[in-house]
Amino acid sequence: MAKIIAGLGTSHVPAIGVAMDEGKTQEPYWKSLFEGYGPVRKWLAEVKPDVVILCYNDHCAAMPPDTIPTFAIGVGDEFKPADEGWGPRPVPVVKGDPDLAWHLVESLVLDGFDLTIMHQLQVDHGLTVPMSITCGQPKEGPVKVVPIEVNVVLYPQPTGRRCYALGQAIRKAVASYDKDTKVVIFGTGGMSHQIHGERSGLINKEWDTAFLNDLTANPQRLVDLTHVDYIRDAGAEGIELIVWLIMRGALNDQVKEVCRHYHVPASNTAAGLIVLENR
Amino acid sequence: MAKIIAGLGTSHVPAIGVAMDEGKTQEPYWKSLFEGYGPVRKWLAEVKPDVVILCYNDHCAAMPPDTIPTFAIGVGDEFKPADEGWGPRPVPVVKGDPDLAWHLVESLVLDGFDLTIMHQLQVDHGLTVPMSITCGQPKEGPVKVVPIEVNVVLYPQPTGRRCYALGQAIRKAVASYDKDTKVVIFGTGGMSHQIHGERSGLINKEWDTAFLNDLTANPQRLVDLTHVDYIRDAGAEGIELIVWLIMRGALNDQVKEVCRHYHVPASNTAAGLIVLENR
Amino acid sequence: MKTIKEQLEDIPGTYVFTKERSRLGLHLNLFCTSLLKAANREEFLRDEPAYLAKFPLTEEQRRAVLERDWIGMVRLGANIYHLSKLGGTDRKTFQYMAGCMTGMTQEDYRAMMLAGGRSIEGNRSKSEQKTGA
Amino acid sequence: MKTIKEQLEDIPGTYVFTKERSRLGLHLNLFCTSLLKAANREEFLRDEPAYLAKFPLTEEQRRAVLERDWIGMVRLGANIYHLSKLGGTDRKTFQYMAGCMTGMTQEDYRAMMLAGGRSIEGNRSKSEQKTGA
Ligand SMILES: [Fe+3]
Ligand SMILES: [Fe+3]
Repeated sequence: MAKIIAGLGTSHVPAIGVAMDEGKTQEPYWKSLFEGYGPVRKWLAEVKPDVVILCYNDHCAAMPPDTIPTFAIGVGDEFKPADEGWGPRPVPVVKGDPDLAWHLVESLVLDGFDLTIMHQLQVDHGLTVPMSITCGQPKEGPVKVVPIEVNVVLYPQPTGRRCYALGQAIRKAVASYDKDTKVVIFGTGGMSHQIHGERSGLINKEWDTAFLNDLTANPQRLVDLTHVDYIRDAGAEGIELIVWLIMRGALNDQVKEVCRHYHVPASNTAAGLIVLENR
Repeated sequence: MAKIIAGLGTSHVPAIGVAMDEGKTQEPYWKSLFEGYGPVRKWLAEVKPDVVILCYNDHCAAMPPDTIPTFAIGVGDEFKPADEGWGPRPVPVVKGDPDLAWHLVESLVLDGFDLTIMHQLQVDHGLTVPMSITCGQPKEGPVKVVPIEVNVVLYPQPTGRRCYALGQAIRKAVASYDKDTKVVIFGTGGMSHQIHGERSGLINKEWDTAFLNDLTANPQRLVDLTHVDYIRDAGAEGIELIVWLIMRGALNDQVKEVCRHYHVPASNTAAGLIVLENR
Repeated sequence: MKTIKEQLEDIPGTYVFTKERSRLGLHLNLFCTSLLKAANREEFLRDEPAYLAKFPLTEEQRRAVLERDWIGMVRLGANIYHLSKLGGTDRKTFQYMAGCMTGMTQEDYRAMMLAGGRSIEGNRSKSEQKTGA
Repeated sequence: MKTIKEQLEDIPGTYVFTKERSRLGLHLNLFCTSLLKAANREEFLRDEPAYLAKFPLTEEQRRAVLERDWIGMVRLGANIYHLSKLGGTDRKTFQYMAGCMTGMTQEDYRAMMLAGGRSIEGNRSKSEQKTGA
């Protein structure tokens, strides 16, 4: 029997990937950010999941041009890092888990989620940076990944409520998968940031802190947030945080916070990380 | 205020398009099929809708390869006929209605339908043949069209129940569109047919007749049909009929059958057509 | 109770395009998709083996394409709508391809369709066929 | 009650990527998408006007690209994630592009971020800014 044992929320700032790829993690600008990632790497190495269901958003890099799925799922054997305009990241090819991915497709579509199925998919920093944050710089993909891609770029994004419901359906789907499989689910993006317009550089630490707190204790408040709430208070690009609600929906109602990290700035962004274990 | 006034269900057999394009509609093989299309052309010319919301399925022709949306919507200004392997059909470019299409996107996504938005989309026989059947051979696209594309090719297709629910959400969305717009909705595909495997050529007239009857009077029976029901009884490719349920869901509970036509064979297929007006 | 998959596989003469077939036939279907472009159709027809060499097909799949073994391609994961691009390249119709798959002659298949098509009776279930019901 | 659109447009210094901007910027964004390929990046950098001529941009959009008028491109329908492909082609970071859009110097923008970023206070609503609240 398969089981989701924990969820992880993290920012996926491209500059964090660049800092790792260029060996700058010990420079003063980056040092304290990366120090905060120590505990989660240790935790993940101990938990040793068989698969990560990695919910993220593509940044107009790897999806077919002109085509914007609300929710897409990668069912391939592997996912190559995308060239986002400055060459692909020097990270290993991401290993897929087609068996679990197709099981999710069947369960979720029959449950009324209108997924877009991607036989082949390249993955941008939205997926590769969380892998680097949590696994460091291994030579080979350290764990199988099922990518679930979410439109957060073009309004209307899915609502937070819909993302949470998708998470709940993923919980049910994994519970009906008959292979003995330990799953951790990631929700990535955010936290508060805005990287376009005269308001660029917006950071809202108070709002982020409340989001992290309520993710454990009061997710219903977050489920009720509107698109306007995110964009106004967490920055236009902070709306990526809806993706974390898929992760939260896939966990039990009762969860325990295992670790947390929050740092400003990573480039233009407040970088946050949280690990929640089912109880 | 916009309003859906009627729905139309029709087969979209490619050979019907070829017969029109090659001027064969008066040949013995085709004559009685095309005679049956007279009343619907007259009806549509009288009704004169401003827009057709045309629900159909692409046949692995125009969607990006490897990418299979459950539901996609075309928001472009126009849609060119696709080359399906034997050159594009000699039919006019299909005019879009981006204003209504984007209104549908916003309303449907906020309502929990996980659409894939297509800025540019070519359209295959699934869309162009119903236009030819209902409008003949005009020089220019005779009416604006919003295409809604449905995966019926790869299992798992959306359930009939989900298609019906999408139709209901389209009804609500159109009702909240503030431009004075007369809408007819098409559901296309089917009727019973199978075009692969040793069972090719399957036709189930009794089943088709019951489907047409219940579409007016007892759609709930149809909503409850499973994938296996369609594939077993209406043929593997007869599962296209789920698309008609989007059309039916977009109409009032009470509808009046305006006309009907049923003919075997059109190539491998039972060709059906029905027009339902809201009452 | 039978699973959905078991129910689908119980339908005779039918190869539902499931995840298993979709995975098996991915590159075969992508080859077909490439024929959506006229230039590729011409290139393929000029030298079929050379064109096919660009796609990571199995030896069996390659043979089935070259021989236009339509039912063979379906069994190897091709979907009929993808195959229609190969059919189109050959200027063959859906009715031609379907007829080939049944093992009937084109004339007999066409005549069957004109007479109302293949009956559903006896064609719902493999078990139904075995017992001759 | 304000519509969602009115609420989004009330946020100062923010150009939410709505259907209006998405339609306005479609070809500008498709130009950016073309830069995902290294060969296209090289071709663009060799002769920018010639490369841009392939895309049906407005004169204003063309000017904004050539001048790297980042905020201008956003006002003309570009999305920041599409723009990042043009930024990448120039070997510029997100922080560089964002800094340019604020009208601050790169040093001042970086210093603001190191000091905790731009405050939300006074930045929620255009009306809030007008009254100096
Ligand atoms: Fe992001
Ligand atoms: Fe069809």
